Order: sequence, then C-alpha cells, then structure tokens
Amino acid sequence: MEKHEPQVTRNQLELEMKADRSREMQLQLISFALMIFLTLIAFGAVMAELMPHWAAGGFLVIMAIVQVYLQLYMFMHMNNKGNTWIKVMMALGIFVALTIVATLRLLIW
Amino acid sequence: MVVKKSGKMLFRLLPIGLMALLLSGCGIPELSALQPRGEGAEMQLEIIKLSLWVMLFVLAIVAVIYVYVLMKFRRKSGDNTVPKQVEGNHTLEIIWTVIPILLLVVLAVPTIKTTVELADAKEAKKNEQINVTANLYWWEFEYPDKGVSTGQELVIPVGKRVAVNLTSKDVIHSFWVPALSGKTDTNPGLDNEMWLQAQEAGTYYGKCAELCGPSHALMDFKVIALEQDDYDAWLKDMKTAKEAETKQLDAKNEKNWTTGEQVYAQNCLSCHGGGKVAPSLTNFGDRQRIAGYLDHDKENLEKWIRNPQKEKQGTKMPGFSEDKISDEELSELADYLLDKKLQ
Amino acid sequence: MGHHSVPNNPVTGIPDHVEKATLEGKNKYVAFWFFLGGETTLFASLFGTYIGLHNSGAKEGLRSYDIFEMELVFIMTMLLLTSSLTSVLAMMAMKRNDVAKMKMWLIITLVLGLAFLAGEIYEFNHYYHIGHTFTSSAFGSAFYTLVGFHGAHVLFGLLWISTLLIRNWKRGITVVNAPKYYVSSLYWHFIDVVWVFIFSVVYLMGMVK
Amino acid sequence: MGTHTMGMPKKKSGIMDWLTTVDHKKIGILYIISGLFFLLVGGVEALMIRFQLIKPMNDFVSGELFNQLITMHGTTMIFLAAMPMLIGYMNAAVPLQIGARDVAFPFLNALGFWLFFFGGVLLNLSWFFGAAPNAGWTAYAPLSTVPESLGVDFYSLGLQISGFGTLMGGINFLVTILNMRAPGMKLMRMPLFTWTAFVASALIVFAFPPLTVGLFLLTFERLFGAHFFDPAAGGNIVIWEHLFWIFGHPEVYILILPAFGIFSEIIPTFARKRLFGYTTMVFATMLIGFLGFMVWVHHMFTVGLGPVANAIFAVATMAIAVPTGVKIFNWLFTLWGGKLTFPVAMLYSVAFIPSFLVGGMTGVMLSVAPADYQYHDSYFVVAHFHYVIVGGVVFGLFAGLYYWFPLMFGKQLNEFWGKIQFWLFFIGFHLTFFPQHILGLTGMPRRVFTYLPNQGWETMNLLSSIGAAFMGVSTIILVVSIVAALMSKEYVKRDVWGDGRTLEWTLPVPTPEYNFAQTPLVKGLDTYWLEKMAGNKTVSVSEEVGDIHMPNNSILPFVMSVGLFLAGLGFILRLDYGTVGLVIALIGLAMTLFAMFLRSWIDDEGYYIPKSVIEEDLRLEAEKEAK
Ligand code: HEA
Ligand code: HEA
Ligand code: HEC
Ligand code: CUA
Ligand SMILES: [Cu+2]
Repeated sequence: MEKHEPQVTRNQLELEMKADRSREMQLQLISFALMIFLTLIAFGAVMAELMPHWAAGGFLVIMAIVQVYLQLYMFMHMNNKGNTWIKVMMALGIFVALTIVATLRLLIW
Repeated sequence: MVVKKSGKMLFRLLPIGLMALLLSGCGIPELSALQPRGEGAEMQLEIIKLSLWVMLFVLAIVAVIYVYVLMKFRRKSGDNTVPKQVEGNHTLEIIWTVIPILLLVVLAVPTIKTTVELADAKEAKKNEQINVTANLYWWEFEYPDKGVSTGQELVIPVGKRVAVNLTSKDVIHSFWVPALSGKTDTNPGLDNEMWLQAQEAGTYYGKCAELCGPSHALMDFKVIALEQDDYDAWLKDMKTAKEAETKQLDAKNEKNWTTGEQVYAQNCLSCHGGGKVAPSLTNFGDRQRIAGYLDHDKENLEKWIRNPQKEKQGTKMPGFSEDKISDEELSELADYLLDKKLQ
Repeated sequence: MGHHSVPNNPVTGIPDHVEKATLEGKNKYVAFWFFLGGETTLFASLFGTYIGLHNSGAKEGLRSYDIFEMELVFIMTMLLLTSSLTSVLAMMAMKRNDVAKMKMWLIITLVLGLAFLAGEIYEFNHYYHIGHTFTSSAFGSAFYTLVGFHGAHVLFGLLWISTLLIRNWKRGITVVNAPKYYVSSLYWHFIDVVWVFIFSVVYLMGMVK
Repeated sequence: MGTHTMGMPKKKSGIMDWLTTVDHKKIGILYIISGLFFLLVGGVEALMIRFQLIKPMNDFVSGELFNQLITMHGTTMIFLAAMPMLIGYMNAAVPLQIGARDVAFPFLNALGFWLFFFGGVLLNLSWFFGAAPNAGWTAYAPLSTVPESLGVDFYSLGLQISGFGTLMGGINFLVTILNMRAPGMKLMRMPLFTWTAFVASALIVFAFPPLTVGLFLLTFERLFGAHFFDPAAGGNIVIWEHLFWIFGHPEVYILILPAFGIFSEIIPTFARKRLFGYTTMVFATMLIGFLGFMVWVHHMFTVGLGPVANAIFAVATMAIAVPTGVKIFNWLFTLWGGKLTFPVAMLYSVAFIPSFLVGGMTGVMLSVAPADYQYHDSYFVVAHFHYVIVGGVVFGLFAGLYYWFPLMFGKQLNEFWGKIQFWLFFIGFHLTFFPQHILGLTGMPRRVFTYLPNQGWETMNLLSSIGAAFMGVSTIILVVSIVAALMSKEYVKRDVWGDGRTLEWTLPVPTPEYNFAQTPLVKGLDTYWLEKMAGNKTVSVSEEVGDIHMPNNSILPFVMSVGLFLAGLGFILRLDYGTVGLVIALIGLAMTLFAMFLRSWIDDEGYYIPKSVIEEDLRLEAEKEAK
C-alpha cells in the first residue's frame, strides 16, 4: 500500500509516474539486452568451440545462472517489498533443486 | 494412574515376554546378525552394540524424567489452581542440545571409520574373486579365475576375505548373509562389490533381501565355508565334474546314457547346461536344498520338476507334466540328479 | 473481506500494484510463487534424470552432438526470450491501466510462444525421422520427457493467456482480473527460466563432446 | 468486483452440500472420515499380513497376494490414511487457530480433497481387477516396470492424482497461514500446530514434485515404452530410487511434524501450562524440515553408492536427532510442574513420548551406515518405522481425534471406552512391533510372505501377530465409539476441555460457517488463555459486526476429480480392454477440461451473509452461554 501525500497535485503525480515508468522501461530493456548478450556468448563459445572441454559445463551454468537472476529479479520483480517469504521459498526450492541435480549427476553410476 | 495401570498390564505380559526372549535367544548361529561368524558381521555387531549403549543411555535419562513427571505432577481432584507458566530455560535448552551432539559425535566417528573399512576390498581381491549374479529366484556363483561356476551354494575358504562382485540379471535383489556380513544390493546393469569372510567352517544361511517378486521369500542360498585344503579340493573336483559332465552329455552317444541322462539331456540341458539361464546342476546331489528352500529329497525333487510354479510362484522354470516326462522317467531323472555328486 | 482495501491511483484509475490490491490477489500472487518453488524441484528432477541418462544407450550417430539442430535452437531461444520481454511490457501496460497496449503485447507474446512451439514440433519431428525417438534409448526417453515437459508448459501457458484475453477482452483491468494476468505472466517468465537451463544444459552442453 | 451480489445462500443440506462444499470445516470432516475409512482398509490388510505370518509356511495367502497386501497396506496407510487425516486436522483447526474465516483458496481446498479421494478410490479399485500393485510401496524399478499385471499402473496413476490434491493442499495452507491471520497473530504467536502445518506444507511443495516426476517416468515406462530404468537400453535403476526417496524421506516428516503439532497443543492444555520453549520448538520444527531434505540416501545405504556418500548421509541423518530431542525435552518440561489430567487425548500424547522415543533411537541406529547393512530390508526396519509411525503419527491422529472431535462435531467421544481403546492399542502396538526388532536382528528379511521353520523366528512372529489382534479389537471399539458419538444427541459447550488455550476454543459449538462473527484481536501466544487469566470470558475483537463475504459452493472440484479418475482408469484399462479404455479416458479428460473451462469462464463472486443474521447468531449464542 502506497500512501499519497495530499499536497501532491495530479500533474506532479503524473510526471513522477512517467519518470518511474521510463526508468523501469530502461531497466527492463537493459536486462533484456543483457540476456540476449549472454545467450549469444554461450552459443558462440560452444558453436565456435572456444571452450575447452572441461570448462564448458561450468561456464554455461554460470551464464545460465546470471540470466535466471535477471529474469527473477528484473522481469519477475522478486526483490519487491513484502516478498520475504517468496524469496525464502524460492531459495529453498533452488537449494532442493541443486541437491537433486547434484545427486543424479554424482550418485548414480 | 498411567504408570500403575501399565505396570499391572506389564506384569501380566512380562513372563510371556521373558520366556519368549529366552526361548529364541539371539536366533540361530547360522543366520543371526547377533551371533557373528565373520569379520564383517563382527565389525557390524560392534558398532550396533555401541549405538545401542548410546541409545540406552538416552533412553534412561528420558525415562527418569518421564516417570518422575508423571508421578509427581498429576492434578489432585479438586485442585483448580493454575501452575506457574514457564516460558523456557536457556541453560536447560543448551544442555539438551549439546549433550546429544556429543553423543552423536561418539557415534559418527566409528561410523565413518567402519564404513570405509568395510568398503575396502583390496586385500580380498588378492585372495579370491567371485562373481555373484542374482536371478529370479536363484543365485549364480562364478569363480572366474578358476573356470568354475555353481548355483545356490557359495563355497568360500575359511579365514580369508574373498571379494564378491554383485550384479543381477533381471530385477534388484540383495545379497545378505547375516552371520557373515551385511547386505549389498545386486542391481541389474550395475556392478557392486563387497567382501566376505568366515571365521570357522560351516554352513551359513543367505537371504535375498530386496523384494523381487512373489517368491522373494524363497530365494534362499547357502554360504559354505571350507578349510583351505577342502576348498582347493572342491574347486578341483568341481572343474573335473563339470568337464566330465560336458564330455558325457556332448558325446551324443545316447546309447550309453541311462534313462535319467537321456531325459535330462532332452529336456533340461538347454537351460541347465551353461549355468547362466538356470542353476548349474553339476553337483546337485551335494546340495542341501532344492531350489534354495525345499528339503533335499526325491519326493520334493519330483514335485519340483512336475510343477515348479506351485513350489515357487513366478519361477522361470517350466513344469514338466506326464505327457512330457512319464512317472518312471521322472523317477529315473530324479535318481540321476540326486546322484550328481562330487567324488 | 474488503475488495477495495487499496484506493485507486488518481492517474491510472486503478490501485497501484493492482495485481495484489485485494487479499484474493495477494493470495494468488504468493501462492503462485510457491507453486513455482515446487516447479523448481519438478524440473530439477527432470534435469537430473536427463543428466544421468545423457547419451546413455544412444547408438553411434544418435548422440546429442550428432543430432542437435543448433540453429533452430538458437532461433527458438531468441523467440522465447523476446516473448518474456513482451510479457513484461504487457504487465507494465496493465499497471498503468493501458488496456489496449496490454492486449497488444500479450498477443505478441502469444505469437512468439506459438512460433517457439512450432519450432519445437518441427525439431522433434526431425529427430524422430533420423531415429532419435522416445523409445530408441534411455537418452531418447529422458530427452523427450524433459524438453517435452517444457513444451507442455509452453502450450499450457498459451492456452491460459489466450483464455484470459478472450474472457476479459471487453473488460477493463480490475482488481479481479489483474492478478490473473499477473500470475500468468510470472508463469511465462518461469517457462523462460526453464528454457535457459534447457538450452544451456541440454543443447549447448550436449554439443560439447 | 463491481456490484456486491447480496443475498442468502441457498439452504445447505444433504449429500449435495457435502459434494459441493468449500467450507474448510466440512472439508476437514471429509478428509478425516475418508482417512479413517482408509485406515480401516489398511488395517485389515495389516491384519491379513500378520495372520499369514503367524506361523512358518502358512498358506493363508500366496506370495503374489502377499506382495499386493504389503504394497497396498503401506501405500494406503501413508498416502490415504495418515496424510489425509493430518490434512483433515489442518483444515479443521488451522483457520480457527489463526482467527481466519476461511482458507486462502476454498475452491482449491475442495479440489484437493476430491483429488485425494478419487486417487485413493482408483488405487483401491485395483483389488476389483484382481491386480493390486505388488512392487512394495517403494515400487523399485525394474520390478515395478514389468508390465505383466496392471497393478503398478493403479499405483502410479492413483498416487499421481491424489498427489496433485496434496500439492494443492500444501500451497493453500502456506498462503492461508501467511496471509489470513487475524490482527495481532504474529508468526511467533501462532499455535504450534499451525507452525507444524506450515512447515509440513512447505515440505509438501518441495517433496511432491520429485514424486510426480518419478511417477511420470514410471507411467511412461509402463504405458509408452520409455527406457529410464531399462539397463538394456541405457537406463539406470538408481534414478527411481533417488527420486522416490528424495520424496520419501521428507514424506515421513510431513507425517510426523503435524503429529508433533497435535501433541504440542494437547500437552499444554492438560498440563495447564504453556508450552515450554515455544521458540525453540518452532525452530526445531523448521530445522527438522530442512534437514529432512538432506538425508534420503539413508534408505539407500546398501545400493552401492560408495563409502563417501554413505558416510556423509549417515552423519547428516544423525543430526536430525538433535532438534527432535529438543522437542522431546520441551514436552517433558511442559509436563514438569504442570497440573496433569489424563483424558484419552492426553493418554495418547503421554504414551507417544516413550513410544516415539524408541522409534527415534532405532532410527539413529539405522543411520549408522555399516550397521544398516545388517538392518536394511529386515524386520528391524519394519519395527523402526512402525514405532515412529504408529507410536508417533497414529497416536497423534487418535489424540487429535479425541481432542478436536467436539470442535468438529459438537459431540464428544466416550472417555471410558476411549481409555479401553487406548490401552488395547498401546499394548497391542508394543506387542506387535517390539519383537520385530529381534526378528530383524536374527536375520528375518522384510516383505517375505512366509518363512521356514527352525530359523528361530516362530515365537516372535506369533507374539507380533497377537499384538496386531489387540490393535484390531481396539480399532473396532474406536469405530463403534465414533458412530455412537455421532448418533448421540448430547452436544458439548464451548471450550469443552475447560482449559483451551488457542482461538479455536473460543468459538461456539457447532461453529458457524463464517467461523468468527468478528475477527479476533490476538494479544499474545495462547491468546484465549491470556484473556481467561485476565478474567475475560472470551477474546477481544478487532472489527465491528458487519456483512461477511463467503465463497459459493461448487460441484466443479468433484467433477474435475471424477474426470481425472476416469481418465486414469481408462488409461490403465486401455492395455487390456482396448478402445473401451480409451473412450473412458477421453470422456474423463473431457470432463476435467470442461470443468476447468467453466471455472475460468464463470465469475464466482461469492455471497454475503448480512449483518443482521450474524447479530442474530451472536444473540442466540449469548443466550445459550448465559444458561
Ligand atoms: C513418521 C515417520 C518416520 C520418522 C519420524 C522417522 C524418523 C527417523 N528415521 Fe525413519 N523411516 C520411516 C519413517 C520415519 N522415520 C519409514 C517409513 C522407513 C522405511 C521406509 C521403507 O523402507 O519402507 C524409515 C526408514 C529409516 C531408515 C532406513 C532404514 C533402511 O531401510 O535400511 C533410516 C536410516 O537411517 C531411518 C532413520 C531415521 C532417523 C534417524 C529418524 C529421526 O528423525 C529420529 C529422531 C528422533 C530421536 C533420535 C528421538 C529423540 C531424540 C532425543 C531424545 C535426543 C537424544 C538422542 C540421541 C543423541 C540419539 N529411518
Ligand atoms: C501410516 C502408516 C502405517 C500404519 C498406521 C501401519 C500399521 C500397521 N502395520 Fe504397517 N506398514 C507401513 C505403514 C503403516 N503400517 C508401510 C509403509 C509398510 C511397508 C510396506 C512395504 O514393504 O512396501 C508396512 C509394512 C508392514 C509390515 C511388514 C510387511 C512385510 O514387510 O512383509 C507389517 C507386518 O507386521 C505391518 C503391520 C502393521 C500393523 C499390524 C499395523 C497396525 O497398527 C494396524 C492397526 C489397525 C487395524 C488393526 C485396523 C483394524 C481394522 C478393523 C479391525 C476393521 C474393522 C472394520 C469395521 C469396524 C468396519 N506393516
Ligand atoms: C526354461 C529353462 C529351464 C528348463 C527347460 C528346466 N529348468 Fe530347471 N530351473 C530353471 C530355473 C530358472 C531354475 C531356478 C528356479 C528358481 O529357483 O526359481 C531351475 C531350477 C531347477 C532345480 C533346482 C536347482 C537348485 O540348485 O536347487 C532343479 C533340480 C531343476 N531346475 C531341474 C530341472 C530338470 C530336471 C529339468 C528338466 C526336466 C529342468 N530343470 C528344466 C530353468 C529351467
Ligand atoms: Cu530376490 Cu528377493
Ligand atoms: Cu528416511
């Protein structure tokens, strides 16, 4: 719930919102550009066979994690106020997810 | 009230309970993890005992508080007062966090140590290597270095660790000889490794310990520990017997065959010959059991051949009705099989 | 409980954070995130299975690096990434009560999603014809299950967003439908998140011999 | 919602009301009755198991039937009896404990119930096709992927359907507890049962999806020829085991945590003393939940994952003893200095402590990996988990039943018969499961349909079977007692136990459908108790009397669930009955999809109970109270 100061005029408010909006727009577009950029690097590195075999996995996963961070925090606004429990649950979900993947990667033979 | 009542009940049940305990004691030595006859089981019993002591210690503490509380703090009739509302107590809470942690450390260290020790099969591999393959519902034991293989009864030398390689042909089973060592699963498509050691000569009971179908309960096997000399002799005899059997049955000289041999060659050899599809019967006469659990006599053998499904639901061995094998032939066949012994 | 506990913003004519202006909205919003928490472990299980069975049982010539169509995957990736952006733009339009813009961005999102799905169908069909099928090997089973689960999510997202659009075509943005739009867009982003891992782990790593 | 559609609900009564209800109190009752029903089914299966094992080489059932019995016993008890009953208590108590009018998603709540119910029906229908699942409740592949019988299809699809229901329930309770609390009900003022419901729900959200995936893989393998678990085509059998236990271990904490919560309500009530160490209890609950995700490999010590994995998971498992111990001691010190009375609910709670303790101890013994090579898949494990499950969860279910029965039905279970029921059950329980420790240690594997004589197992098996008969008799008494209570005309008053501490006891009995005429104002932990101590008859309120918004009843959850049920059944029958199966499946799917479509198309704005009605209720209640 946002409180509006009564002395703010409609016009001022409108201007303020516009500014907010374009700031937000900028942020989102930058995020998008970053995502595209990361994707290009990832594809490029693999397709041009720039990555040494042993480093490819780690590198790709790092690229992916950065992108996912952008999605979650920029596009999905996970960092908004009042999202504490959402963050807790997503963190736990990611923790469990990592455990599962690590297990099925390491503990079968 | 609670304590008194349970006390009364307990007193009535106690004699029965104690009797029962005495009667069955710690199980039978061929089978019980409580009467270890091998190094593995001994190490395991050691750590079982250790953990049991830790548990009894905790149990005792809780029991004392519990009994005290239940005796001391019952509400007297007519007492309608409100007791002091206690929020908690940091000292106490720290105590009952720290003490369990310490106890667990006591338990964790030998746990790690024993886990690593049990996993170390280097020494065992030098002694003997045995491949165990579990099948619905029988066990194949192969001695790859010795060119010998057998079914249902695993023979090992006394006093030595032998390496056991485990896998399965179909579903998951688990290889368990309680008196010698804990179990290891036999996984289709995957190999496992453990070692086995028996301290004295004797026969130990083995069990399949993973649900594998309707006859899971009947998938018993034996481990026979022989003194080194006997063991070596056994290996040699097995090899000779196998060769003799192969020679005779391959001879295609049907005239020399007894009825039993003939019936066997015609009906059974296709599966039982190689020892991969069905248990090798080379030394069948020496077996202690038929199909792992039936008493080893002619009557049971005939019943088995006629209708294995009845004795072991879901078994892969087909039955042989009278149109395939007549009563007389069956009798001869049985005699022949029961006579298949090592010298 | 009070449906209008949050006052309208005098400029937009709807409450700020219209997607969680009511308790119902807030509930939906939180619940949906928790659902995504669960989806995370769902996809982790699928990824784990895939990683465990990568190339396992696949015949010579049907390993991941032999068959994957990277150009197509790249195009599909771009489509889905862009659709994630358009869905953000739709939500921004929604928050300023710009219904027309919102609809437009959502329709673009749908079109991009549909194109992605078409690409996937083409891709699967192609693999099928060269012998990499659901039943050809454990690798095949795991591949189609993971990527197919994602594809099914895309399909469901498309159906969901289009139902919302049709149902609310003639309605303005309200505290009732805004949460629905909003969580569907969260869902759409999540699909993209999963795809990021699919293209990285399945396709790109699959190309590394 | 532009216009408020005012007006009274249609008169609610009869079977239709139960099929369409979205009232959490009624859904709670539905869960509990169905759960009890499945408890009887699972119990009869257990009795058959024990009867078969009463002597060596018994031939009461065949090996195949026995495997079906144990599989259905385990699956039914865990998924269809214990968990639903616990969710039933959550429904019955959590919204009331936090001062809410309803759960966050009443419709979803109903859907969750019906999915569970029809999933359970589907699973049990397998008996009528002579093909109950037979691969154990753990359904290890490739035993479970042999397509010879339909059994495991019922397992995978039945659990899949009921699993969706459980997942919905989990999310619903998380949101309810976070968003629907009355003013003043801070997190650290929530009753412990609500806390455990919260943590258990979180476990559901993370643990069920891996099961969902596992079941999908199993279904694909069986119905569509996939090769996940087929070594010949590159599959790997260990994947199923991991997925199952990644779910399976948290599952046992999903069961035990709410039971812990129930005891944490009952013990303070009948000790007349606030819960000792409330804060640590909350953190212990969270810690158990968290650690619960890092220990599943202790079910797989013998699989061959190697000494490093075994050692790590052994130590991780042991760690859980610490927070659980904290709980045990906190309960003991709640009793300490209290004024204890012992109605049946309290008897069960007090009996729980030593019983569960033994189960916990054997749990820690099992966690010692090298020792587990001996215990694993032996009767020692069976003894362990029945000690924790029966001595923990079932005792909790029974305790909760006696405790909350008046709240749910307005009537009380007979205390005299209750005590007899308790003692029979308590003795039978120990008699059944204690000897099983010895059986396991002396070499008896689990899941054996029979055993040879002269292996030293006769006596213990006989004792164990006798004990089961005690529990059987006890359960019959319970059933009779429930029926008698439901038929009696004796209604109880508000706050039956006299010492109620939490908000649910402030409500009139029977509880009106809107729960709280005025949302309460919570002043602290055990707010009702605080008010009573301050000399007030009931709790403060945070709002004026006003119209109350209520959700509409709906038949759609029922229809959706029936649809999925038919779809599942059809897919299973497709193999044996060809097109008939396919047609049933398609009809079912169409039903579900159509119901989903209706749900999203029709605006459901609910209705309002007008202020006047509520004022009238309040007046009547005050009159009753005055008498
Ligand atoms: C409600 C269900 C429930 C609960 C609560 C538990 C609790 C625990 N379980 Fe159990 N378990 C099952 C249900 C449950 N289990 C089931 C169903 C199976 C078998 C599944 C199958 O195969 O079919 C199983 C199997 C199982 C195994 C696998 C055995 C095998 O198959 O080989 C193991 C191994 O580590 C284990 C360990 C534990 C431990 C360490 C705890 C701990 O949480 C216990 C903690 C509690 C205490 C320890 C008591 C109180 C503590 C103190 C007083 C403090 C001081 C204590 C010490 C210092 C020791 N369990
Ligand atoms: C919540 C879980 C739960 C509960 C409550 C129980 C309760 C009981 N269980 Fe078990 N059990 C499991 C979960 C549970 N179990 C699981 C998961 C397995 C493993 C399965 C597997 O291996 O895959 C198992 C396995 C298992 C085995 C091992 C089977 C084997 O390995 O071969 C045994 C054997 O004794 C057993 C016995 C019992 C008994 C006697 C009860 C008793 O407590 C039951 C008491 C209840 C009754 C006795 C009800 C009686 C009902 C009536 C008398 C009907 C009356 C009817 C009317 C009035 C209409 N259970
Ligand atoms: C299709 C293959 C097949 C054929 C043919 C077959 N068997 Fe078997 N047999 C088996 C299998 C498999 C087992 C292991 C059964 C089990 O324990 O579940 C077995 C077990 C046995 C056993 C018990 C072995 C032991 O070590 O205890 C005997 C004896 C036996 N068969 C005899 C015969 C005789 C005699 C015939 C022919 C008349 C025969 N079998 C034909 C497959 C076959
Ligand atoms: Cu083989 Cu059980
Ligand atoms: Cu566990």
